[in-house]
Amino acid sequence: MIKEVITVILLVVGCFFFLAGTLGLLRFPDLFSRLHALTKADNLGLGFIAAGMAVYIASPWVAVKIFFIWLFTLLASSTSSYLIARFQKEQEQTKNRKE
Amino acid sequence: METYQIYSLTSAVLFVIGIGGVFISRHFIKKIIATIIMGGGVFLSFVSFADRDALAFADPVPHALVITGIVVAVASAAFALALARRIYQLTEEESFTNDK
Amino acid sequence: MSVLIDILLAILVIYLALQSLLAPRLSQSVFLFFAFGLALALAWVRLGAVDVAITEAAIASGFLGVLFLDALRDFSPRSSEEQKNISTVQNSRSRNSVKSLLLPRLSLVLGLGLFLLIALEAVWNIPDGGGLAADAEKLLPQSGVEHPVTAVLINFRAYDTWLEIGVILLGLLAVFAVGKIQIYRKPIPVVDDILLRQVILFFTPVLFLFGAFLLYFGKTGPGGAFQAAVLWGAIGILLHLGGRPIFLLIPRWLGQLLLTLGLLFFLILGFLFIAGGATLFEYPPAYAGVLILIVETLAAISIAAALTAMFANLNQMKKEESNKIDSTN
Amino acid sequence: MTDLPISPYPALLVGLPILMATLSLFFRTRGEAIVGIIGSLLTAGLALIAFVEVTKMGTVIHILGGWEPPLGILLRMDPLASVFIGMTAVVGVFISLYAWRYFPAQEATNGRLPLFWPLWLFLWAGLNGLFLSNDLFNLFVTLEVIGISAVALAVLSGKSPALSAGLRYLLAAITGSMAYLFGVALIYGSTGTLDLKLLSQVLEPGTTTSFALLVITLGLMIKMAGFPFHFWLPPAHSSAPAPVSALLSALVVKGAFYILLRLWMEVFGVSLTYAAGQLIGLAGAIAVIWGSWQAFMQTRLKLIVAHSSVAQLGYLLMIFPLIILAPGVTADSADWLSPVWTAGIYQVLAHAFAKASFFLSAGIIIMALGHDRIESLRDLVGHMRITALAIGLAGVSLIGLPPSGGFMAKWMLLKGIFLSGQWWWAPVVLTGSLLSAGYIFMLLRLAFAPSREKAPFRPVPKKLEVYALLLALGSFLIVLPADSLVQFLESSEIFGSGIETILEGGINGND
Repeated sequence: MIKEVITVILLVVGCFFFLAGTLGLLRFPDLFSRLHALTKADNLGLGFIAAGMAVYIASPWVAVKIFFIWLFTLLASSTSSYLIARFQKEQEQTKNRKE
Repeated sequence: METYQIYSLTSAVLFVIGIGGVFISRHFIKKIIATIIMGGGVFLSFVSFADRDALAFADPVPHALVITGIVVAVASAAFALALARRIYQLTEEESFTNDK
Repeated sequence: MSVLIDILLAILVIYLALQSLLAPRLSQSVFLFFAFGLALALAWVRLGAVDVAITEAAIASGFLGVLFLDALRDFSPRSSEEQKNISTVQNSRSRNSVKSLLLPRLSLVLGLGLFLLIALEAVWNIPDGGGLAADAEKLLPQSGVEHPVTAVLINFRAYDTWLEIGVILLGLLAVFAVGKIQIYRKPIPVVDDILLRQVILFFTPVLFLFGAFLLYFGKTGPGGAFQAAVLWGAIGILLHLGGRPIFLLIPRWLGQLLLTLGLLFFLILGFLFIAGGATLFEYPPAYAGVLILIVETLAAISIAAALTAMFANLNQMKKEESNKIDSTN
Repeated sequence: MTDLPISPYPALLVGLPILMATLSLFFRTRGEAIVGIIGSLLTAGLALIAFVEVTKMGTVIHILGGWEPPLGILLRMDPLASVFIGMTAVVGVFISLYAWRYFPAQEATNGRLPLFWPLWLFLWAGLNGLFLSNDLFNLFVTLEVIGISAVALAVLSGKSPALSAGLRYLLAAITGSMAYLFGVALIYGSTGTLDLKLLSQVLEPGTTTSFALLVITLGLMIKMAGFPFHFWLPPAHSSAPAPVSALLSALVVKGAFYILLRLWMEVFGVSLTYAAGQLIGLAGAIAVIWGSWQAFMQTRLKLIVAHSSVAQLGYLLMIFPLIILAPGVTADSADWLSPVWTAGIYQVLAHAFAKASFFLSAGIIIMALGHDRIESLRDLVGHMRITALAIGLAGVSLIGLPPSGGFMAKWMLLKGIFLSGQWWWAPVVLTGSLLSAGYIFMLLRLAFAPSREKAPFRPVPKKLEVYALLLALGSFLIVLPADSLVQFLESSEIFGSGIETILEGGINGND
């Protein structure tokens, strides 16, 4: 019973962060702040959901796997958002240089 | 309504959306996407029919057929994409000029 | 409750399919197509087809999505002024033809609607034919593997799978035929970035290991040659994007060997069986398990190489080099 | 089924071309061509050996992997399949020899064409696989092999009209095979088997079967450029390099026709109606008239030939209304079945030979003139006697004048039409012949006309002309063994049979 309650709480918190991240993606004014909202909030949200699933399954082996999933997603999403930001910055710089 | 029925109805809808897309969409890329959607419908129907009798041992044949089918469909879509990009490079056309 | 999830998922799949065709901008179409593939993969999981889900997510959504994304570079870089010109031309054209198009369009939509109704009735009333589960279950012990889907793919219907590996190689040849580039020649300009390089270096062994894991466990559970191949193909694509095009770094013959290995081994093995008095792909039961593992590994290598080469070739289709070729008839 | 003699040839017929195609990839252009031509000759030789084997032993099978259907896949080489395979081998080997000379001769003007040989061998393997296949899903895979390699061959020149036509062709081909596959999904879902033989025993009429029949027929009609779906054929066939046009027209479209025939005859008998046959016959009739008329209106040689393909394929569709019997008519009492089947097989053969010859000749003319506008054909006879003769002979066969294979086909078709009492098809056959006579004689008149100025005919390798002429002669020579060929085919189960319709009225389950 306690297991289920913890799972639900973790999942709800995770969903909240996803919601916040999506809201940021939709409402923030420029690319950098959007990326910021998306990666920060989503990585955290995914972490909570992963934790929730790990608690629910309650097997150390699966928990390790879930942890790795989270870790890889973290790596991939932060790298890609870094690259997007870098690309955007370079574009702005070349634009400024032209003007 | 059983699970398989939901998805088999979905498969028919996807198939028709795909056919419509191939004929109505103008842009090459959208036409190619439409063929993949059509394929998605077809593959969904294979697996949803296989899911009917919820036995312990599910029919593996449709699953294998669908894996084969997906790979084949992707190979032809990649080829279509290469053609579309090449045509665009040569002529700047994004769709067939005389609509079929 | 679970029916509700299925209905929601079904609606989502249909919505994404429609939107990816109706979205006004091409980039939106492509991103919605990604989402469509992932939603469809969830539907496969709901139907208990985990192998298909992995394949769908990896090849149909992942690999093909990457190809589409790469194609966007070609189709989108148009200055806004040109865009405007084109849209005005299109507008004037469509204004002239809107009347003449209305009737055929309307009848097409009506026809599709009617067709949809018949299709829905056909799938709704489908008689239950039972399928081949019983046959597969009975013969599974003789197949050399424990996972029924792998048994069907590599043993019971090995002929289809072999032809399919041929189709992938054929698709690559077809892409070559369009691009006129035999395994790409010059390296692409690279974003030289220490973070990107390090991440690629980190992911290469991880992807390799995960692919090998899927390949090996395809014997007993979901996974197998195709899923592994996409992961290994992803290594090639990442290395290409990180400025290490593998086909350039290895000798030509090795590249060709990698591309054809799976198909050739499968076929020569089959010919040996025929020479031994059996039929094509009739594995001797005692060695079936080992042979299937070898066939799968080599097939995965070849498919991975073909996917990498396909991506690399499409990625190299750049505007500059095409302008030299005469576009007139 | 499985008590039939087992032979390794069916598997080799698919395996060998793919082996050679793969090996040819290891070489650069010249080596690729050498491996390619060796592969073509070996495949053709193998096909002829297999053909002889079938004439001796009757239908042979190959159980792949030793797994019997329904779980496994079985290749079956019956007389009908072996005739199609033999046709592919004979036409294929001439086109290969032509291509062997044609591409190097073109090199100076048009650049090299790498990849022709591996793609063509893949196409050949796909065709052999299709003719041998006995499994609905395997047919889909072979259709895809054929589709991708055919389009890749068609765009080899790399020019934008060819690419555009190729993309249209490819999209049509993918749509067609997906529609086909949807039908297969429904059939598998409702019967649990994919094997054609087993299906014919267990398939029951119903909404699902009818719908499956509808989508499968539509899909295959798209692939064989049947009337409302012919739009992709003329541009694709006319913009390809000459040997490729010949392959596409002579062989590739026949693949879809072959499946359509097999499936209607062997599997869907229970679900077909008399009206369905009439409707598909109507599509064929429109194609005959429309295609011939369009061919008549063209001013470029390759476009004439390509539109003529639409018409000639229409004749093939017109055999369906004759073999689907009206309710109450039994196959034993229908004495027109034998002529109709003979007409069908001769139409396939004669068209393959004549059309291949025609396209190869067009390639020679383009090589000599640099273009194919028909007004420059003036005084062709004076400059290129052999090619003019090839065009003349092929044309005679396309019109259907005696003693060509085309005449045999049309004569038997008319005979079948009158015996069956479906007289309304007769004017279509005659009008089609008249129209094709119109465009062929227009070409010949130009060929004999004296030229006004000194025409700039460039010299062309003699051997190319000879290959085209031999193919044209082939469309006459096939008449000689007619009796023994028909006798041989009659040992095939479906040849000469008709479908006794069970369902009354309605066009339930057709397009």
